[in-house]
Amino acid sequence: MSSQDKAVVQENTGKTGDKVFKFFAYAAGILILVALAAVALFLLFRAWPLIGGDQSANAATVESFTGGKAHNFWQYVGPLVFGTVLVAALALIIAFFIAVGIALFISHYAPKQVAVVLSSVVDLLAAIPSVIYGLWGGLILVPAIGPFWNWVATYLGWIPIFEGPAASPARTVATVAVVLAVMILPIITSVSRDIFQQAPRLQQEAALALGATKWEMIKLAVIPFGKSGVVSASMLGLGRALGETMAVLMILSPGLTYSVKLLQASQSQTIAANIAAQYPEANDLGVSTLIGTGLVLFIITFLVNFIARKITEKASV
Amino acid sequence: ACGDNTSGSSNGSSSSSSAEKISGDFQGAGASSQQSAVEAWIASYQATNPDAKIAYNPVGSGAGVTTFLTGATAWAGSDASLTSEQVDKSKAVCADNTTAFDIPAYISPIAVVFNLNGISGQDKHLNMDADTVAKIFDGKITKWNDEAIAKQNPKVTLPDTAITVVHRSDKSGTTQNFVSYLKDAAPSSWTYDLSENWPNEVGQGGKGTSGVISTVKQADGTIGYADASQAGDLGTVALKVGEKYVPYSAEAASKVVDASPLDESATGENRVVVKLDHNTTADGAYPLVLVSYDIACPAYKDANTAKFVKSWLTYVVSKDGQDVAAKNAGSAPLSDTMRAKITKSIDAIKTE
Amino acid sequence: MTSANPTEFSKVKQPDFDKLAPTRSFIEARKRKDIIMQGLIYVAFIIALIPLISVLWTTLFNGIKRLNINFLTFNMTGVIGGNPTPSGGYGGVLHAIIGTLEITLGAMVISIPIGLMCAVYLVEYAQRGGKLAQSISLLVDVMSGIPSIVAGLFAYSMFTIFFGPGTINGFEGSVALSLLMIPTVVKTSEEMLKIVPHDLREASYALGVTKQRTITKIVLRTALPGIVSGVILAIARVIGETAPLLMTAGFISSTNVNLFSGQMTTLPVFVYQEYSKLSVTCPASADASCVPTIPMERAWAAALVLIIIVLLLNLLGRWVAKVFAVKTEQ
Amino acid sequence: MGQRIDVNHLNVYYGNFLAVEDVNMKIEPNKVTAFIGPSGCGKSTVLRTLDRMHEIIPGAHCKGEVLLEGKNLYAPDVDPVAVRRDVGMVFQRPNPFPTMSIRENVLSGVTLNNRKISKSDADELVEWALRGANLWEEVKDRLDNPGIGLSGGQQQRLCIARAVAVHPQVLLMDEPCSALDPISTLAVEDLINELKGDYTIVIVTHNMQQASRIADYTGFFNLKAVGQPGHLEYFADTDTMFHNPQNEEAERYISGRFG
Amino acid sequence: MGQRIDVNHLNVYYGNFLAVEDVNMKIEPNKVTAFIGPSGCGKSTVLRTLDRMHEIIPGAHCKGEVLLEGKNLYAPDVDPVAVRRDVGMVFQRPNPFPTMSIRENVLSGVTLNNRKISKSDADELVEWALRGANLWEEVKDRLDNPGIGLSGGQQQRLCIARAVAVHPQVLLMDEPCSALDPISTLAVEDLINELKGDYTIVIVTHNMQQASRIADYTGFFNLKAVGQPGHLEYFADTDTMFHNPQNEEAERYISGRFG
Ligand SMILES: Nc1ncnc2c1ncn2[C@@H]1O[C@H](COP(=O)(O)OP(=O)(O)OP(=O)(O)O)[C@@H](O)[C@H]1O
Ligand SMILES: Nc1ncnc2c1ncn2[C@@H]1O[C@H](COP(=O)(O)OP(=O)(O)OP(=O)(O)O)[C@@H](O)[C@H]1O
Ligand SMILES: [Mg+2]
Ligand SMILES: [Mg+2]
Ligand SMILES: O=P([O-])([O-])[O-]
Repeated sequence: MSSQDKAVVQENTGKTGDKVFKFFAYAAGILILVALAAVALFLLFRAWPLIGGDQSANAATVESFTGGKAHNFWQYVGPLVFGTVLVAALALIIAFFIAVGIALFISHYAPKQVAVVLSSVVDLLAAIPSVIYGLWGGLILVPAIGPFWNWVATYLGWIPIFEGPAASPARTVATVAVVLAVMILPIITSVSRDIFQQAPRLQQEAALALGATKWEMIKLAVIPFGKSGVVSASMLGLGRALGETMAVLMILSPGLTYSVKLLQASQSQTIAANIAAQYPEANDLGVSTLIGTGLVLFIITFLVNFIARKITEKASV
Repeated sequence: ACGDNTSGSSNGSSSSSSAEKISGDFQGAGASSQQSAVEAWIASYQATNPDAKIAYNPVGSGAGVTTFLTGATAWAGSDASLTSEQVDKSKAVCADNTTAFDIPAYISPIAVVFNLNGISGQDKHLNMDADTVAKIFDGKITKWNDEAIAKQNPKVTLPDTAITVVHRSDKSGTTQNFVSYLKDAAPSSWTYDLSENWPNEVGQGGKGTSGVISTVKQADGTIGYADASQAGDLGTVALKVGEKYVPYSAEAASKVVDASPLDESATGENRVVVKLDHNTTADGAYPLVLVSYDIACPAYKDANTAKFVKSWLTYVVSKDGQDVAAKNAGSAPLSDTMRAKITKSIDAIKTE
Repeated sequence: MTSANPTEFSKVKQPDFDKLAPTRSFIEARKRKDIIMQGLIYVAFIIALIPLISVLWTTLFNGIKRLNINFLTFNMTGVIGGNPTPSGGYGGVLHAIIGTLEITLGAMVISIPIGLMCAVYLVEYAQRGGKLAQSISLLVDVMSGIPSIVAGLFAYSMFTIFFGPGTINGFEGSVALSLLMIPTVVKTSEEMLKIVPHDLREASYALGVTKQRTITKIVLRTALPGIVSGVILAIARVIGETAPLLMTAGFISSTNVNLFSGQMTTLPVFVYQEYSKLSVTCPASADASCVPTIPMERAWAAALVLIIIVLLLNLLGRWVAKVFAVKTEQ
Repeated sequence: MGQRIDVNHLNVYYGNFLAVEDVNMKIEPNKVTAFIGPSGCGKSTVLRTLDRMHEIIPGAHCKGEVLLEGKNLYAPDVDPVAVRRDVGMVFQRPNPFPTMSIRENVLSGVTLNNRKISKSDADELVEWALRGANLWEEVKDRLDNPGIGLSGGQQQRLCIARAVAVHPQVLLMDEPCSALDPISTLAVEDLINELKGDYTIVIVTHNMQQASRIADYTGFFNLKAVGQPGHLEYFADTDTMFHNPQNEEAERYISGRFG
Repeated sequence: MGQRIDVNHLNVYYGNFLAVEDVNMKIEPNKVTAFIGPSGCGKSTVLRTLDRMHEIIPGAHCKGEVLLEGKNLYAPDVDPVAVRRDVGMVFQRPNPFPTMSIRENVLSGVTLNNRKISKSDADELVEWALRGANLWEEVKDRLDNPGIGLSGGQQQRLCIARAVAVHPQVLLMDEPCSALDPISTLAVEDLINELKGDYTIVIVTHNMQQASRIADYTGFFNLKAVGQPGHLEYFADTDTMFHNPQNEEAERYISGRFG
C-alpha cells in the first residue's frame, strides 16, 4: 500500500529531524556555556597583569585612576562594588513593587481595552533605548527631581540614607536609581504580566469561590503561580541594572566611598560606568585594571544569581 | 556614497589644488576634544579630495594611541604627548625602523565657567588669580561672596550662594591641563599629584565636556572648567596674568603657546612637544590651554597611507585648516612660528 | 481496599464553625486591605506613567524640530560646524539608521536561534534538576549582568585575535550585542515555553508526532506571541547600546552598507557623539544660518528616530503576536 | 440552616451573547436541586450566577434577580465576596492550589476568614472535611504533601473538602463527580445527602441516575439550537421529572435514559 | 484491521515508585476492552503504557512486555513515535490545540506529521471525523473558529475526532466521556461500536453501565491500600465480569453498581 510506504519514509525523516533538532538544542545550551567561559577567560586573561604583573606599576595605575586615593586594586574595586550593588539594589527595590503592581493592574484590574493599551505602553517603555534614558535622566530628570530630593532631605533627613543637604544638581545615587528603576521596570512588568495573565483560571475561580477578595485571590492563585517567573524577570532586571553603563555615566556624579548618603553627590560609582569613563584614556595596564573590575562585577553577578536561585529553590519546595 | 551631502563646486580653494588627489579609506582615532575640529577638517578636506573616505573615531586619547600602535589607524589624536615607552613601541608599526612623532594640531583655551544668578552670562567675567581658583576647586572657598573673590571683583555684588564645584568624572586631558595650571601657578594651594583624574572629593563630576557644561547649567552657584568653545552663555573667569586679568580668547591662548618652550625631554625624531609655561607673564596671554597632538609615522608600510597622512596633516596645520577649526570649533590657530617647526616634521614623512 | 462508608462524616465531631466564622471587623479589615491593595496597584501604574510620558514628550518636543526628510536621507559628510550643508540641511542620520538596522539584524540573526534553542533545551530536553541545565540557566542569568562595555571589549579582542589588530566593523558590533541579547531571549522564551500546558504536548505525542515537530509546531507555536514580545524586549535591550558599539563598530560620518567591513555608525552612538559635542562655534562673521546648538538638536532628533524605529518594531511584533495569538473566543 | 434561592427572570450574557434566557425557579432550602440537560445549554452558566462567579469572566453579566432568602444577590449594595462566602462552589475540573499541601488546601478558605485558627481546631477541621470527602484514609499520612500530587479523583475530593471546610449555607457543584470513580462518587453523594440537613445544594450533573438518586428537585435545561440561548425547559420535583414529566422535551431527553 | 495487544509481567514506575504491579492481559483485536476500578489504582497509568505515553513523564518507566501483534513495543529498536502513530489516544481532559481552528485540530494528526493532504480529502476527513464524534452538526458552520471556543463537552468530542482522524490501529481512551452529556456520550459509544470493526479499542471508564454497554472485555484494577501499587485484579469478558464474576473483589466492587 502506497500510504504505508509513505508512512515509512515519513518516519525516517521525522527521526532525523528529531535528532538534528535535539542536537541543535543541546548545542545552543553548550554554546552559551562556551561563550560565557570564553568571556570569563578573556576577563581573567586581560586582568592577569593585576595578579601576575609588577605590583608597583599596578599601584601607580590605581593611584592615577583615583588621584592617589587608593593604592591597590582592592581599595579601588571595593567602593566600586559597593556603589554598583547599592545602585542596582535600589533600582530593583523601586522597580520591583511598581512593576508587579502594574503587571497585576494589567492582568487583573484594568478593563480589557485599557489593559491592551497599557500593555503596549509598557512594551514601549521597555523599548526605549538606554541612551535616551541617559539623555532624559541627565538633562530633564536631574533638574526636575531636585526639589523633591530637597523635600526628602528636609523632612526625612533624620534617616541616614536621606541625610541632607541634597546635592544640586541632583546627580546622585538616588536619581540614578530612579532612572535605572524606570529602565528595568518595563522588563519586569512585561514578563510578570505575561505570566500573571497565564495564571490558571481554575485556581483563581477556586479562590474566589471560597470567598476570597480580589487581592486574596491574587495572593492565593496568581502570585504563587507567577513567583518563579517574577523572580527570574527581576534577575533579568537586576542584571541590566548591574551592567548599565551609559545612563549611569551620563547622570551620576561619581565618588569612591562606602557611603549610603543617597542624596549627596560624588559618593559612589558603578563598575560599568567606571570602565566606560576610564577606558578611553587608559593605557594597557589601566585597561587591565578596568577589566579586573569587570571580572569582579562578573563574580558579583554570579553570586547574586546563585543566591537568588537558592532562595527561590527553597521557597518553591 | 548614498546620503552624502555633495559639496558645492565653489569649495575647491587654493590650499592643496596643486597636490595630487588622495583616494582610499583612512581611519584615525583618539582624543574626543578634537572631534568638532576633525569633523570640520574632514568635510573641508573631502571637498578637495572627494575620493578620500576618512573616519575619525573619538574613542579617547589613550585608546586612540593604543589603536595606532597596533597599526590599525593611520594617525591618532591625543591630548597628551607620547611617552618614551610608546615611542619605542611605535617601531613595530612605523616602517623603515622609524618611530612615531607627535605635533600640536589643536590648541584650545580651557575656560573656567560658572553659573551664578544675576552675575553670569555671555561674555561676563569674574576676576580671579590662580590661587583663588585653586582654593575654590579644592573646597577651601565655599561661598561666592568669599573675601578672596570679592576683593578681586570690587564692582560686583556677590551673593551668599554656596559654590558647587563641577569637574570631569572621566579620565581627561582637560583635567590634566587644568590641574597642571593650578599646580604651576598656585603651588601652595594645589598640592595634588598631576593626573588625568580629578584628585579630590569636592563638588560634582560630569562625564565629558558636555556633562560638565550641563551640570554647571543645571544649578545656581556652580563653577567648572571646560573647553572654551562650549562656554556658551555661561560666565567665565578672567585669570590673573602678571598684573592684569585676562579673559579667555583664541589669540590669548595662541600667545601662551608661542611663549612656551619646546619640551626638550621628549625623545625621538621629529617630535614637537610644547612645554606650556603656565606662569607666563606675557602680555595678553591666557595660560590655561589644552594642546592636543596628532600622532603619525615618518614612514608607512603602505605608500598610499603615507601619502594621505602627509597631505592630511599638511592640511590640518595649514592656515586654512587652522582657520576652519577656529571658526567652527573655537580653537586657537597655530602661529606661523609654530607651524614652521611642525611642517619640518610633516615633510619628513616618506611617500615613496 | 477503600470501602464505601456512608457515615464517614459522623465519625468525627463536627468542628465548631461559629468559632471559625469571621468577625465583622475582620471582614472589614479584609475589605480595606483589598481596597488599599487596589489603590496601591493603581498608584503604581500612575507612577510608571510619569516617566514614560516625560521621556516621550521630551524626545518628541526636542526632536521634532530637526526631524525632516533631509535629516533622514543624508549622512554627516560635508558637515562643517553649524553651517548648512550643500544639500540644504544640517546633516542627517541615514548612515546611522542603516548601521542600526544592520547591526541589530546581525545581532538578531545570531542570538534568536541560539537563545531560542537554548530555551528549548532547558524546557524540553534538560532533565529537571540536571547539572548541565542548572549551570546553563545560572550562567544565562550571569550573562545578563555582563556590562555592555565588557561585551564590547570581548568582541573587540576576539576580532583582534581572528582578524588582526584594530579590526572594526558592523558585524563585530553584532557579536557584542548578541552577548547582551541572548540572555534576554533565553529567559523570556524559557518562561513562555514553560507555561505551555503539558496537555498539549501529550496530545501531540499521542498523535504520533515526533518531539521535534511537537516542539516546533505546537509548543513554539503556542508560545509564539510571548516569544515575540520577549525578542522585542531583547532588541530594545541592545538597540540603545552605545559604549560597546563605539569600540567595535566605530564611528564614521559617511554611509557604509557593508556589515562586514569598515566602520559603521549607529543611532545611539550618533546621539551620544552629538550630545558630547553639545554645541558648535559659529564664527563671528556667520549669518543666522549657522546654528550653534545644532549638535544637541541632532541628538534629540536622532533619539526620536530611534524611538520611532523601536516603536515600529513594537507594532510589528504586536501584529505578529496578534496574528499568531492563541485564539480564544471569537 | 440552608437558605432558599429564588431566581426571577434571569438572563445571562457573555458580552453581547445571550447564553441563557429567562430562567425562573425556586430552589428550596435544605434540599438538593439538580440541573440536567444537554451540553452547552447553560447549566454551568446558570449555576455560576448563583454565587456571582459568572461576572468574573470579562464581559459576562446578567439581568434579573437571584434572591437568597429574599435578598437580591445582585442588589447594588451586595458585596460579591460576601456572597461567595455563603455560597460555596465545587468545579468540574479539580483545581487544588498547586503550591499548597493537602492540609493547606483544605484550610485555604478558612484561613482567609480567620487567620488565627488554632492548630487543634485546624486539625479537627481538616479531618472532618477530608473524611466528609472520603479522602481521609488515603491522605492522612501525607497531609503535608502537595495537593497536586494526588490523582484526578483524589484532587476532586480534595476540592470538595476545601469547599465544605468553610461551611457555606449553599453549596454549588458543577459536575463534581465526573472525574470520580464509583466509590468516591458514592461517598460524595452520601456527603451531599448528609449536608443537605444543613445546606441548600445545587448540583449540575450529566448523570441522570445520580440526579434521580440524590436530588429532591430537578431542573431540565435545553437549547433550541446551537448558537441560540439555552433556557430552563422544565423544573419539577425529581419524582415527577423522572417518572411523570409534564414536558415533552424533558420526557424525550430522559427516556433516552442511560448514564 | 485492529491489532491484538499482549501485556506480560508489566510493572510500571514513577521514578522509584511502583505504581502498578505485574499486569498480564490479552487485549483482543477488534474488540472493546474496558478498564474499571477505584481511583488511583493505575488505570490511566497502564493505559498510557500501551502507546508508550507513560515514558514522557520524567522518571517514568516500565518493565515487562507489551506486544502489539506479537511485536514488543518496548524492544530497543522500536520508535515510540511510530508506536503512537498506530495507537491513538483520547485524554480525560479535553485538550484541543489552542492555536488551531476546529478544522485544523481535526487535521492536526495529519499535518503535524508533515503529511500532504488535498483540500477535498481534508474536507472529507474532517466531516467524517466530526460526524463520528457527533460534533459535525454543531460546528459545521464554524469550522474555522478556534477549537477552544467550544464548550467542554464539545472540546472533548473534538479531541475524539482528532484522534480518529489519523486512522489508528488501536484507540486508547481515558475516561473520554466524563465531561460529556448523555447525548454526546451515546454518540461516542456508537462511534466506538462502529470503530471496533476496524480498530482495537481500550477505554478507561468509571461508568460501569458504559463498560457493560460497550465493552467486550473488562479489566478490573484494584489496589490493596493507598501507597501500595495497583494491580489487575480480574480480567474477563464483560458478561462474566458483570453477571458472574469469579473474583470476590470484583464482585464487591460491581455490586455497588451505580453510575
Ligand atoms: N467564557 C465563555 N465565553 C463565551 N461563551 C461561553 C463561555 N462559557 C460558555 N459559553 C457559552 O455559553 C453557553 C452555555 O455554556 P455552559 O458551559 O454553561 O454549558 P453547560 O450546559 O455547562 O455545558 P457542559 O455540559 O458541556 O458543561 C454555550 O453556548 C457556551 O458556548
Ligand atoms: N505523574 C505522576 N507522578 C507520580 N505519581 C503518579 C503520577 N500520576 C499518577 N501517579 C500515581 O500513580 C498511581 C496511579 O494513578 P492513575 O492516575 O493511573 O490512577 P487512575 O486509576 O487513573 O485514577 P483516576 O480514576 O483518578 O484517574 C496513583 O497512586 C497516583 O498517585
Ligand atoms: Mg458545564
Ligand atoms: Mg485516570
Ligand atoms: O578631551 P578630553 O575628553 O580628554 O578632555
